[in-house]
Order: sequence, then structure tokens, then C-alpha cells
Amino acid sequence: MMTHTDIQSGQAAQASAAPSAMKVSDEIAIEIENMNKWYGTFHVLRDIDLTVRRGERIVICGPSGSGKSTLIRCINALEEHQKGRITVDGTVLSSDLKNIDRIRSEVGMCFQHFNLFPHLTILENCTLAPIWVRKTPKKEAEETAMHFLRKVKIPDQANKYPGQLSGGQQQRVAIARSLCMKPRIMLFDEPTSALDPEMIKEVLDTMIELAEEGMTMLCVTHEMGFARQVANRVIFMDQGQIVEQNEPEAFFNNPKSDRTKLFLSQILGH
Amino acid sequence: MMTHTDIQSGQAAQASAAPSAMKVSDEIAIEIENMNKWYGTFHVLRDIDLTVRRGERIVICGPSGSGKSTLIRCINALEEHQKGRITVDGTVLSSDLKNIDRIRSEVGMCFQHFNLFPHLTILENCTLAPIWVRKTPKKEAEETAMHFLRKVKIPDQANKYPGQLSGGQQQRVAIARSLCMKPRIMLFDEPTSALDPEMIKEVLDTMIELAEEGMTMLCVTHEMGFARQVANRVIFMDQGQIVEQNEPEAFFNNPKSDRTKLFLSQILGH
Amino acid sequence: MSDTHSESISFVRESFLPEVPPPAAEAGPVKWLRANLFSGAVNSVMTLLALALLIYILWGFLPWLLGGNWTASNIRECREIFQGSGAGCFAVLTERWNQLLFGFSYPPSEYWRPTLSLLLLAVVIAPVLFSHLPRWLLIVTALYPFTAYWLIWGGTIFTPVMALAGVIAGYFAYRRAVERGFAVGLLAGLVVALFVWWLGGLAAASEPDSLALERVPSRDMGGFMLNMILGVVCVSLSLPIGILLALGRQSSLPIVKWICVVFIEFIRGVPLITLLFVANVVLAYFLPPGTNFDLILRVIIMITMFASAYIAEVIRGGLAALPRGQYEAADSLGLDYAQAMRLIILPQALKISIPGIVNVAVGLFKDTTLVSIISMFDLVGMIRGPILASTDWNGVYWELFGFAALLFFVVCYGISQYSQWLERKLATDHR
Amino acid sequence: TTLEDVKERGKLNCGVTTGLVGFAAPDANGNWEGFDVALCRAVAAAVLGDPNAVEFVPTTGKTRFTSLASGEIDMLARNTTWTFSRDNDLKFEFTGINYYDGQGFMVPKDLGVTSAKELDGATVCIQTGTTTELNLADFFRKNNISYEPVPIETNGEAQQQYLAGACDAYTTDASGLAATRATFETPGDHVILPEIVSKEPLGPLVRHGDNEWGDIVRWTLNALVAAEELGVSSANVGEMSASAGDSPEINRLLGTEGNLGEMLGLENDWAKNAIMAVGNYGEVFEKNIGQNTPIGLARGLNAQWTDGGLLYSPPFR
Amino acid sequence: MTTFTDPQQDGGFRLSMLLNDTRYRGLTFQFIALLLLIGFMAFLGMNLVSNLAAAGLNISYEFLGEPAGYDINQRLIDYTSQSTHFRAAMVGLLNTLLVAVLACLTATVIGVVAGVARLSSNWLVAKVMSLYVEAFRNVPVLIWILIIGTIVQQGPSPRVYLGDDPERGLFLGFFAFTNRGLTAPAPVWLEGSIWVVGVFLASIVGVFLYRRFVRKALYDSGRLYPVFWPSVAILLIPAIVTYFLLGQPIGIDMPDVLANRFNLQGGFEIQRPLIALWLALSVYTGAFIAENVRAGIMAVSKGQTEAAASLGLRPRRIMNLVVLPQALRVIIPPLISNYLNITKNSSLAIAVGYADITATLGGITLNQTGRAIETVLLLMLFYLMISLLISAVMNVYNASVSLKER
Ligand SMILES: Nc1ncnc2c1ncn2[C@@H]1O[C@H](COP(=O)(O)OP(=O)(O)OP(=O)(O)O)[C@@H](O)[C@H]1O
Ligand SMILES: Nc1ncnc2c1ncn2[C@@H]1O[C@H](COP(=O)(O)OP(=O)(O)OP(=O)(O)O)[C@@H](O)[C@H]1O
Ligand SMILES: NC(=O)CC[C@H](N)C(=O)O
Ligand SMILES: [Mg+2]
Ligand SMILES: [Mg+2]
Repeated sequence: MMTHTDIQSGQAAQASAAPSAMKVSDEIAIEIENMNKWYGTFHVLRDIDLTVRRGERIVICGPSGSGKSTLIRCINALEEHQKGRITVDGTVLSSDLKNIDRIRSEVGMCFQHFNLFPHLTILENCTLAPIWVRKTPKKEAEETAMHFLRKVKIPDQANKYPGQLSGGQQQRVAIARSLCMKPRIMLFDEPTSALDPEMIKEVLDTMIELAEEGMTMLCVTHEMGFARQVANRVIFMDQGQIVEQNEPEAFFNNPKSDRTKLFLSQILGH
Repeated sequence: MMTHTDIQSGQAAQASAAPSAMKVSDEIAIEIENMNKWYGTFHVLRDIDLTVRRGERIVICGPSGSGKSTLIRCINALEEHQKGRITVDGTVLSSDLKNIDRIRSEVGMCFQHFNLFPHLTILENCTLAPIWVRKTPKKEAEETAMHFLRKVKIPDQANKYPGQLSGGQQQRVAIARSLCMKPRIMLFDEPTSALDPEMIKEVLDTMIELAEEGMTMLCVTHEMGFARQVANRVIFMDQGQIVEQNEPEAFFNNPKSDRTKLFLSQILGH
Repeated sequence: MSDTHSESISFVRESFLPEVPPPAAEAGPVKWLRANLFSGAVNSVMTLLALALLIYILWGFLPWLLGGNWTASNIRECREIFQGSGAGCFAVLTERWNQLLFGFSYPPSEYWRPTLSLLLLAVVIAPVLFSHLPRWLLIVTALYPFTAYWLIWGGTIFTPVMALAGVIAGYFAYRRAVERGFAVGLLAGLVVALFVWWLGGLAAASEPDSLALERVPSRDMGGFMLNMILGVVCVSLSLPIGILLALGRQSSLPIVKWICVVFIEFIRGVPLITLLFVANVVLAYFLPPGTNFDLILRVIIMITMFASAYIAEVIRGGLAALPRGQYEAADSLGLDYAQAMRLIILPQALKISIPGIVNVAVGLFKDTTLVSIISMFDLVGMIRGPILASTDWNGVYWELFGFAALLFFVVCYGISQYSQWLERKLATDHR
Repeated sequence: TTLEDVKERGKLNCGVTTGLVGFAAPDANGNWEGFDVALCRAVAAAVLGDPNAVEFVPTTGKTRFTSLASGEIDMLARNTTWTFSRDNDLKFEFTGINYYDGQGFMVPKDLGVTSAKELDGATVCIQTGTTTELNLADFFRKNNISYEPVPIETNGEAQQQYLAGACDAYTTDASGLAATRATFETPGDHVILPEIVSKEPLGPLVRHGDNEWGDIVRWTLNALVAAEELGVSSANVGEMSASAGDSPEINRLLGTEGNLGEMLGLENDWAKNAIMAVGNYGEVFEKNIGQNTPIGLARGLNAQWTDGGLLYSPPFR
Repeated sequence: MTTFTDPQQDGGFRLSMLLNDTRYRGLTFQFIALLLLIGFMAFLGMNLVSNLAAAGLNISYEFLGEPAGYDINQRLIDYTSQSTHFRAAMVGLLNTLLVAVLACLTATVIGVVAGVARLSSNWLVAKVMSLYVEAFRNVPVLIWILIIGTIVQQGPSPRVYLGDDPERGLFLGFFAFTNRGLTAPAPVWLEGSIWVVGVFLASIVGVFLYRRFVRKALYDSGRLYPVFWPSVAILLIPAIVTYFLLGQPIGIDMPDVLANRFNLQGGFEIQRPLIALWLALSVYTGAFIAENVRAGIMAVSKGQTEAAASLGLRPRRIMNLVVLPQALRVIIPPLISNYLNITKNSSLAIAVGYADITATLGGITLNQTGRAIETVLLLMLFYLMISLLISAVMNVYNASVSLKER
């Protein structure tokens, strides 16, 4: 799934200085302390420690099965963790439904397979949660939705159904849908890996734009061009552990761990 | 669907002098006179006139919906035409089943989506028609099949099932399957457009080899490299009509009609 | 463990953490109980309710089952033994098992014959169901109908042997003549087969007792055996008819298509019981005067028609699932319609349709109990008729109905589990 | 013709009930026994010489006529009432009456009902497709009282429903009631009410149009009746038929004199075979439904005319 | 069939073209098929005519106008034993429709509950439900009808409720469950009752309006009002108020325990055969519907639920707004064919003594008149009409909900 890096490499080179230009506040957005998770007896995540500051943009990479998706999903309480502590925006994630609700409305999530609701129009997809969760009046919700649809450059598709859109368009709708909840943090789980090359570009462009506006982002992706261009930090995971993390420049040019080197040689040597 | 032309352009340039080297006899293989076809009230093919000599290799191109596939399929009686006359190898295509059978066993066809029979092995795919239509003894049919499978360079896959092969391999099996009927004419309908770039090359190589052996070929394709390398003639269709036809060199470098120019600029300018 | 510093984000792990087992509360039975039964207030209540229901049912059921009597010779004795304790009087099963399974007229000394046929069926069906078994076993399967006929109905062995000979001769004739076209082949095959059958009929009639098993007329079939016979025979017969109907319905010839559509929709639109009424009361009026089919045969005809309409719809689904390209490829290779169907289309379409066909078969097998309404003594008819009406056993419903339900459940559940397994296998197979 | 068919087949197809103890019911071994069954066996013995050459085809009240009409059975002996419309509209030929009956009601004793007229508002179990169903409607309408019918298909089910208390009363032919009651665990807890609300002459029947066959069935029945009248029984028939005796009618009946059998298209010893197989009418009656059986029916109307009953066989001459 | 119109310059018609020419081949085959069909029909027809002649019968529907002579226990329209066979058929038809509609409703409820419960995270509940589903799916419906018919027979005799000093009193003073059925008080419509009914009907409309209002309020102002209790209030309060204002114009007809010694009279009775058949068809088909529901819900990918959850929607809302609307498209077509199956299976009614159309027209009438061909034909026509109607509904539905795709 790492065939398209070359497409972005040109852009990435141009903008490689950009990340430092975006400000990172000192405020802590996500704090994960000593978090462990098991599936049955299988230890998927082991002693994860991670602090994300507001405005930080973190790219997570690693071989398949290393637990990247699981980590992301734990932050969103889509999976339970069994040990350790996750604090999002000051709220400790517990099994208390109120906390989970609060955290979920702070955190937007974007899936590999978009998961748009096929029975609703694009606009309805975007207004559903604001209306029913945030209790925003419909009109207002629609305005917001159109705003974000314009932002992802598909306002003209608002009344179509997801099935009528291309993959890239669908993924951009998915991003817009998350944004409509005005989250302070966005999680992306391989948002481009189900897409054709041309469409990848559309989606990455949208994400870059978002990054430039200072959104806190955690992004599982193997688009190294994207990582170089926007990430403050790249995290490499293997076997449920954070093996290495560093600034993108240092990470790509000078990986320290052997595993990271091996991994990078595989995906870049392509 | 015309993204892969560049891959072939290098090769094509090297070999652009080749076509003239292959001999074309004076015998007429296919003669289409004043042929018209309607789908319901929609006039798909209008007054098509085309003469193909034995050994000629013709590439047909044109925008989507221009009737290329329909033309090819009429020659094979997969579609009926309503007016005009098609003569294949001296046999006039009429509604007489005998004639249709005779023509079909003269003409091999290769589809965009291969259409291999998934429940039969590669070898069985290749021997099916010889055994049941030509009544060749099984042993002999298998020998012939292995011969052609060697020719398309996959004799070792003979006992696998189509589902176990890559797209390029499948398309080559499809070609071998047609060849096993020992056709004097081969029709190709966008044989490479469902394939990944690497696989396109495999298939085109096979087709080039076939062309070099003097097979009469009609090929719908947008692989301009291929056209340059093997075609005696390129035909450009639009809206059910043959708009322009010429030798490849002249066709590509010096198109006469405005439409052709526009079309070429689109597919080459990519 | 926190190696991340706010100043330098760079971090490299030197030592790898071992995989450790989850904390006790997160594994083992405690965790399982919490996750699966008591994960919330509502869930706990539901668990308790379900538990209460189960206990209630078992409370009534277990004493009935375990305390039951298997040896009494009639219901009065049972009642005397139980003194109103409400245990089951299973003695009816020990007493009447042969009637329940074989009907009351099948000669008891010959019970081994249908039993053997059933066992054989389980063996010969295997190559059809499990595709990894060697293909030549299918020949054994093909021989089965003749063997089973001989075993169940008895009579001289010449009858099935000559029937088989006719089929084989017909097949060879077909092979020889099919060169000239499918229709010619079919005709030649039919003619030769009919001729051999005619000869065979003479031969069998002249030697009615050589190598003969005791002859048992259809009317004497009863009990669960009748359900099995009806189910197996009708499903097997309806398969080819269903295929023809499905092809007819897909046909481009309007009249053929129209005939098939009307037939299929008509049959699917009426309840089976009305068709059985037709078999029972009306069909005789439509047959030439003097022909006198027995009821079983008439019922087989109607149930087969019924099943074939449903199977046709399943196969139509399979045909529709095939891409157009398969038809075109077959055409362009010069295969004619019959060849294309036989070699290319049907093998694939049937494979897709197997789970659906199995579902129809299970449904049909269950529906064979309806013959009890037209006073045939299948398992249900046996219970409702002679057994419940007899002086000895009138009043033992639960045991009898429970037994019938159990028999059907075992068979149908087995088949449907198999079909699900097959569906899973088809889904993962390399096509 | 039916006779040829039967002879060729070597078996007589005889329609009986799905189970009415005393009249026709298979025992635990699957052998059919009963009053109607005996008639079938007698016909088989007369025609084929073998009382066991019978195929018993169980029928419900609903399927019996279609089975006969469609030729599936050769004769129906299923306590079927001879009525005008069955004879003329359904086109069947009743070949005599083997039991003179009438419709009665049975109720649990503890209900305290003593007359059918007290059944206002009761729920009554009734077999569908029978004359009793129509009589029931007429009876209640005539007496201007109401009831709820529970339609039932077979006697067996009626029994189940009645015992389960799903209906207060069960009504059918009085003989059927007695037979049904006999199968109960405690027959004494049920009473058959005194009213007989209809005439139910029960008899065997065949299809219209085949008079030869009809005659065979008719005269087989008559032979059994005449045998009783003439004192021929299964015990002495062998002896009496060995040689012609001094009663010409017995001689004609048993075939030792004249050729009555030939006229019927049968062997001359047809009646002897029938009587030998099942006994005379009286024996059949006593063995299956008489006073000494659990069913315990008195001869009553079914006594010989010489004993004040209605049985009166035409002469064998 | 389009044909080659022009290319046949050689013209001339040879006989071999009937088989070899695509233009004629189809016609030839169809002609043969048609001939065979007509031949077959003629064969049947001729047999019928000669058989009828031989038996001295004829085909005639006059019997429909003659008095039926038998009584039917459940009548939705006036019927006595003097009514015609046609009316008896109508009574049966209405009974068929009644039990079918009732069973469709309950089977749906049972099926939905069982289907959802089978997917429950509660292991025990899920297992109990699969036990139910498998047990009912794998045993013939006739056996279930018989078993449930027997179960329903186990109630107490109505006699325990009867007399001055009954063994037991009516349940809650109103209801009696017996082995004959269920008796409840019946409403008596006195003068003015029409108003109460009118108000009640209006309240039903009102509930719908209220729900619309709630949704609109949410859309307009973002306020979400409670739904359930207000709906109940709107439904009941106005009707109750009118009822008392008008001086209680609806009386009740209590089951009469003194009328006779056999049965409760008066009141409203659901008879045992109906209960048995209704129950049997509901639980049997409910098991099938449960499977459809389960399949429908599982067809909505886990991703949909997760996406909705990550947007902050609560589980109940996820079900209502995201999962159900999608699952329904999968569930409804097989659901409708299950309704058809209920209708067809209701023809087994006679097994529990229910007088549906198969029992009246196809049973008693057939038997009393001997008109086998006519009645069976009518019977088939009736079922055929129902099934055509239902499949028409299904087609309309399928067309209306198909998801928009590219
Ligand atoms: N529901 C589950 N139950 C059991 N094991 C699971 C489950 N989900 C994931 N796993 C296992 O957990 C491990 C981590 O999975 P995860 O999806 O987080 O990997 P990933 O890094 O996202 O891989 P990929 O790049 O393939 O998406 C894998 O070994 C996977 O098999
Ligand atoms: N079966 C059909 N019925 C009606 N119209 C058809 C049918 N098949 C094709 N057409 C129409 O005929 C026209 C020509 O189709 P054709 O497939 O020959 O185009 P093409 O040149 O092969 O295009 P492409 O490059 O997309 O394959 C198109 O407008 C198409 O929509
Ligand atoms: N109970 C019966 O089955 C017979 C009833 C009645 N004798 C009839 O002929 O209709
Ligand atoms: Mg992942
Ligand atoms: Mg095309």
C-alpha cells in the first residue's frame, strides 16, 4: 500500500520547511500514559506513552498489524483500553458515557473506507450529527456544512448521494462531515489507502490545508510526502509499541532504530 | 482511460519503422460495405466501409461511445447489423447459422475483461472450443494448447485456474485460447485497458509477436506506442463513423481532420 | 517509561517490551461473564430473564423427559405408573417406532432395505457435496437411484438393471449422434433408451422372480420413510426441470419465456396444499380414462412441479449473477447454445445456486408432511391417524409430536448447517 | 371393468376410515380389523379367494369420495351414509346397508346433560364433510338453539379434542360414538344422549356405471346376511359346502347347486369363501362391535328381520 | 428480435433455413413449443371431457348459489347454515385474511425482537434466540401448528368460570382464558360514542403531528422535546376526557357467566382455533423473519456504526438514524415474501379446526357438493390473486428504495 509516495515527493520537497512555520501551543491536547490493550490474550498495545500538544500534527506509521489503527481508535473510545490512562482535552477517558460523549464530540475521525451513510445525501451526512448531537438548528447546521463542503471543494455535490461520488470525493465528504462537528482534534486512519492515485492527491491537499490552519491531527498514513510536508513528528510503531519518534526530517534522513531503517527502506525503496 | 501511452512510447519510437517490414497480401480478409447498425432508434454505426487485407494490422481508436466495440462485435456476429454487408474470408455474414459458425471459427476475439471461464483450468479453457467445436481429439487439442501457452509464455500455469493468475497472465491466456481455434483473423477490444501498467507490457509484447507472424488483426486500443509499432493503418472513429484512416506515421504526425487532432491532443498530451 | 520530553521529541526504544497476559479482571471467566452477561443494568436483567425462562422450560421438560417410561404397553399402564406425575410416556415410541419410521404396511422383515438405502444415500451424496472427493465416485452416485429403487420397492433386479442399461445405451447413442447437433443427439438417445427399456420390460416381465426382493407397493410406504422418499425423489427430479424452466425464463424467445413465467409464477403463487388437492381429487380427471396412477405417484408429480418452480427461481438468480462476458466468450469461440449452457454457463450458475437449492430442499422436505392432510400416512399422518386413534395410545401427543419434531430437526438442521458451511466455502474459494 | 382390474391386480383396493376402532383400525402390527374391514375381506375372498388380498386405503370424511371417484379404490366401506345426493349427484352406487344407524351425541357425564335439546350454547365437535355435519346444523336450527361447531377431520382428532375439553359434545353416528367411547380410559364418564337426530343407513359403495362390480359387492353383503339367516357360519360352512345339503337356498348360496357364482362372473364357491373368511353377518357383528366387545353395540335394528330387525336379504335364487 | 434485413441479397427460402437461419430458428422453436403446449392442453382437456362424461358429471358453478347447510364457528359476516356456498367461501376468505394479517403483524414483532436479540452482546440472550430460531426453522410448520394447537388446548374448561359460584373468577374481573379461547369484555357503542371514537382517531393523527413538530423544533431551534410520554398523553387524554364529558357513552358487554353451563356468552371472544393458528404462524414465521432482520442488520457494515459513534451519536440514535434505514432496504423484500408464506401456510388451518377458505370452500363445500375441479380452481385463483398483489407491492417498494449509485 505504499506505491504512491513518489507522487507526493515533489511537493513535499518544496514544502519541507513548512511544518516548523505552523505554531504549536504548549497546551496539551491528548495525553496517553502507559496505555495497554489486549484483544483476548493478545497484547496489541504495550505501554504506549504519547503527549500531543494543541496544534501538533503527528504521523503514525509502521508495518501492518503493528497496532496503529488500534491506538487511534482507543483515543476515540471506539476500542476500550485495559490499562493506563488517556486524557483528551482534559477529560479522562473512562467507561463513563458522559466522558466518552464529550471526547467524541471533541475528536473527529476519518476512516479508510470513508463510511459515509449511503441513504443520506451529502448534505444530510454532514448535518446529521450537528443536529442530533449538538442540537444545532437545521438551517445553521446546513450553513456550516456548506462552508466545509466548500472548503473540501465539493459544494456542488451537496444534494447527491455518496454512491454517486468518486472515492476521492467521498473521502473529502467524510472529512467535511467530521469538521462539521467542529472538533479540536482530527484522527485519520489511512485516509488515502483505498483510493486511486489521482484521488489521493485531492484528499491529501485537503488535509494539508487543514493542517495549515492549525488543526491538531493524528494521522496513520504511509504517504511520506505528506508526512514530510506537514508533520511535526513522525511516530513509528511495531508490535504494539512506539519504536521511534522524531521530527520528519530527522526521522526520514537519519532513522536510529534498525526496524525503522528496514521499514523505511521497504517503503521508500519502491 | 488513456493514461498509459507514455509507457510504450519509448519502445514505439525504436520500432516505428517495423510495420512496413511485415508483408500484406492482396487477398481480402474482411470486407465491410455500407454497414449500418441501430440500437433501437439510436444509430450507432453509420455507413461503415472498410476493407482489410490478409496480414493487415489495423488499430481502431476514437472517443468513448464512438462505436468501436460495436464495429468489432459486428464482425464476429456478436451483434447483428441491420443494413449493409460484411464478408469475412469470402463468407457473407448472414443470419444463417452455418455462416455465423464458419466465420466465428475463422475469427478469434479477445475481450477487455478476458472472460476466461473461471471453473475450468487454463488448459481446459484452451482446449474446450477445439474439442467441442472443431472435434479435435483431446490429446491433440492439449498439445496445440500447450504450444500456444508456450508462445504467450505461461506454459507452467496450464493447470491453474484463471482466478489464480494476474490480469496480464489472464489476458495472455485469453489470447492463447483464441489462437487454439487457429483463427485467421484476430479481433481485440481494448485488451489492455483493464490492466495495471506492468501487465500491459506483457500483453502488448504478446500481441506484437503475433503481429510479426503475420496475423490479420483488428485492434481497438489507445496504446499509441503499439499502434506506431505494429499497425499498417490507424482508423479513427467518432459518432459511429470512420472519420479518418491513415498509416500510423501520417496519422499521428499529420492528422487531417480537426476531430482527430483534438482527440490526439487529448490522449497524447497527457 | 515516559521517555518523551517536551524539549526533544526524538525517542528510540532500545529494549522491546515482552507480551504480557492481560490483567486478571480483563481475562478469564470473570471478564467473560462481565462482558457477555452483565455488561450493564439492562443486560443483567435480560440475562436473568433469559435464565429464568430457560430454567422454567427445563423445569417442566427434564422431569418429563428423564422420568419417562419406555416399557409400558399402553397409555393406561403409563398413567398407572406415573400416578399423575406428568412424566412422558415414551413407551409409545418403543412400541410403535416401526410404524413411525416405516409406516404400518412395510414388511418388518424388510426394514433393512430402506435403512440400507438411507445409509447408502449418505455415502453417495458425499461426492456431490464435497468437491475434493475423486470425481469417479460420481458414477457410484449415478448408480444409486437404480439401487435404491430396487432396495425399497423390491421386485426382480432386472427392472433396475434394464433401466440402467437403457440409460447407458441412450447415453452412448447420444454421444454418437450429437455430432450432428444436440437435438439429433437427444432424439437418438431417447429412441435407443426407449427401445432398450421396452426390451428390458419384456425381459423383466418374463423373469419376475429371478434375483427378486420381496415386492413392496408404493402404497405401503409410510412414516418417516415416506417423507424421506418424497423429499429425495422430488428434489432430484425437480432439479433438471428447474434448470430447464430457469433457462426458459431467461430465453429470448417470447413464447417459451412466457410459458415458463406463467408456470413458475402460478406454482409459486398457490399453497402446496392446493396442489396436493389437485393430486388427490382433480388430477385423475385429466388423465386418460383407465390410467390409474397410485396416489404416491400423483403426489410426487405435484410436489416435483412445486419444487421445480422454486428451484427455477434459485437457478435464475445464479444465471443472472454470471457476467455477460461469459456468454459472449462462449459465442465467440463458436460454441452453440447447448454447448455454451452445458459447458460454460450451467456449471458456474449451479455452483452459485447450491446454497439456495439446499434451502429449497429443506423447505420442501418439511412440506412433505402436508401429505398427511390428504390422508397419506407419513410420519405426521401416522401419528394423527392410526396411533392417536388407537385405544392404546390416544392421548400421548407430546411424546409423538416431540419425536416427529426431533427427527425433522436433526435432518433439516444438519442440511442447513451443511449449506452454511458450503456458503462460507464458496465465499473463500478461488472462485 | 373393475372386476378385471381387481383380478389382474390380485388385490382389492378398499377404502376405510383412518381409524375408528371396531369399524376399521390397524392394530399394533398394522393389520386392519373391524366391521367394515370384514366386508372388504369378504369381497376379496369372494373375488380372489383370499381374504388377505386387500389393500386398505385410509380415507378421511373429506377424501373418501374423491378416492373412489378417481378409481384409486375399488369400493368404499367407511360407515358412509346412503343419501340421495351422494347417489345421484356424486354418482355413487350404494350396494346395500350393513349397519342401520342414526346420529347421536356424546357428552361427559359430569356435565349433567340428559337431552340434546339442553345443548344450547354448547361447543360441538363435528367431522367435516359428513352428513352429520349437515344434520347437526338442521337439528339446532329446528330446535332454535345455538351452538359452536369445531370442525375436525378425523375421528382420532375428534377424540383428542373432545377429551381435552375443547368441545362439550361430540356428535357422529351412534355406532361411531360407541366405538369412540370404547377407546376412552374411563368410558363410564361419558354418556350418549338418548336423541337420535337422523337416519344414517351405512353401507358400502362403488362408482356408478359398473353394475357387474356393484352386484358383486351387493351380493357379497347379502350373502353374509343370508348366511346368518340360514344358519351358515364360519364354523359349519366347510362342512355344508362339501356336498349339497337339503336346503336348496343354502346349496345355491354355497354353490353346491346352480351357478349363481357364474352369473356374478365369479367362481361358484364365492360365497363360501366369503363366509369362511369372515363368518356370517352375525359373527362379524359380534366379533367387532357386539355386546362382548368393548364397543358393546346391541343388534337392535341390525337384527335379522326374523328377530324384529331390519336385515332382510333378497333371496338367492 | 432484430434481424439482418439487408444482407440477405440471395433471397429465396429453403426449408433448412427454419433450423439454420437465426431469423427463423427462434420462430421454429417457439412454434414447436406452442404446438406442444397446445397439444398437451388439448390432451388434458379431452381427457377431462371424456372422464366427466364417463362419470356423468359436468362442470358448473351453480352449486355456489345453493344453501351450504353447514355451520361455521367463526364468522366475520352474517352467515347461517342456510346461506349459500358462495357466502361460506366468503366467510372462509375473510377468516384467511384475518389470520394472515394478524400473524403478519405479530410475526414481524417477534421476528424483529428475536433478530435484534440474536445480535445482542448478551451471550445468553443471543443463544436463547438462536435456539428459538433454529428450532422453529427446522421443523415443519404443520408439526408446529399441531403442537401449538395442543398447547392451546391445555387451558381450563370454561365451566370453571360458570355459574353463581364459579370455581374461579374472571381474570381481573374481565378476562377468561379457557381451552375454547379468550373471552374479554366487548365495547357497546351507545349514543355519542361516535364522538369518542372520532376524538381518538383525531388523537392518533395528533400523535403524528406532534412527532412532526418535535422534529421541526429540533431542526429549527435545536431543541429536542420528549416524544414518548407526550405521545401517550395525546393519544389517551382527549379521548378519556370526551368519554367522561359525554357521560360515558361506551358501555361494556361483560362476559356472561350465567347464560348457560357450557360457555361464557357475550363479551368478545377470540376462539381457540384462531389463537392456535395465529400463534403457530407467528412464531414459525417469526423465526424466519428474525433471520432476515439479523441479515439486514449485519449487512450494514460495522464501519457505519463506528462512523456514527465517532460523530458522537448515542447507540439508540445510531440504530434509528443510521442502521435501521439501511437495514430496512435489505429486510423488507424477504419480509414481504414471508408475509406471502404466512398467507399460504394459513391454508393448514383445518389442522386446528379453523375455518379458513381452504377449510370451507376447499374442504366442506368440496366434499358436500363433490365439485372438486371447480372448488380447487377457485381456491387456487384466490391464492394466486393474493400473491400477485403482494408481489406487485414488493416491486413498487423495491423500485422506490433502491440506493442511488453512480
Ligand atoms: N477485533 C480484534 N480482535 C482481535 N485481534 C484484533 C482485532 N482487531 C485487530 N486485531 C489485531 O491487532 C493487531 C493490530 O491491529 P491494527 O488494525 O491496529 O493494525 P494496523 O497497524 O492498523 O495494521 P494495518 O496497517 O494493516 O491497518 C493485528 O495483529 C490485528 O490482527
Ligand atoms: N446494447 C446496447 N443497447 C443500446 N445502446 C448501446 C448498447 N451497447 C452500446 N450502446 C451504445 O452504442 C454506442 C457505441 O458503443 P460502443 O461500446 O461501441 O462504444 P466504444 O467506442 O466501444 O466506447 P468505449 O471506448 O467506451 O468502449 C454508445 O453510445 C453506447 O451507449
Ligand atoms: N363419521 C363418519 O366419518 C361418517 C359420517 C356419516 N355417516 C357420513 O357418511 O357422512
Ligand atoms: Mg489499520
Ligand atoms: Mg468499447
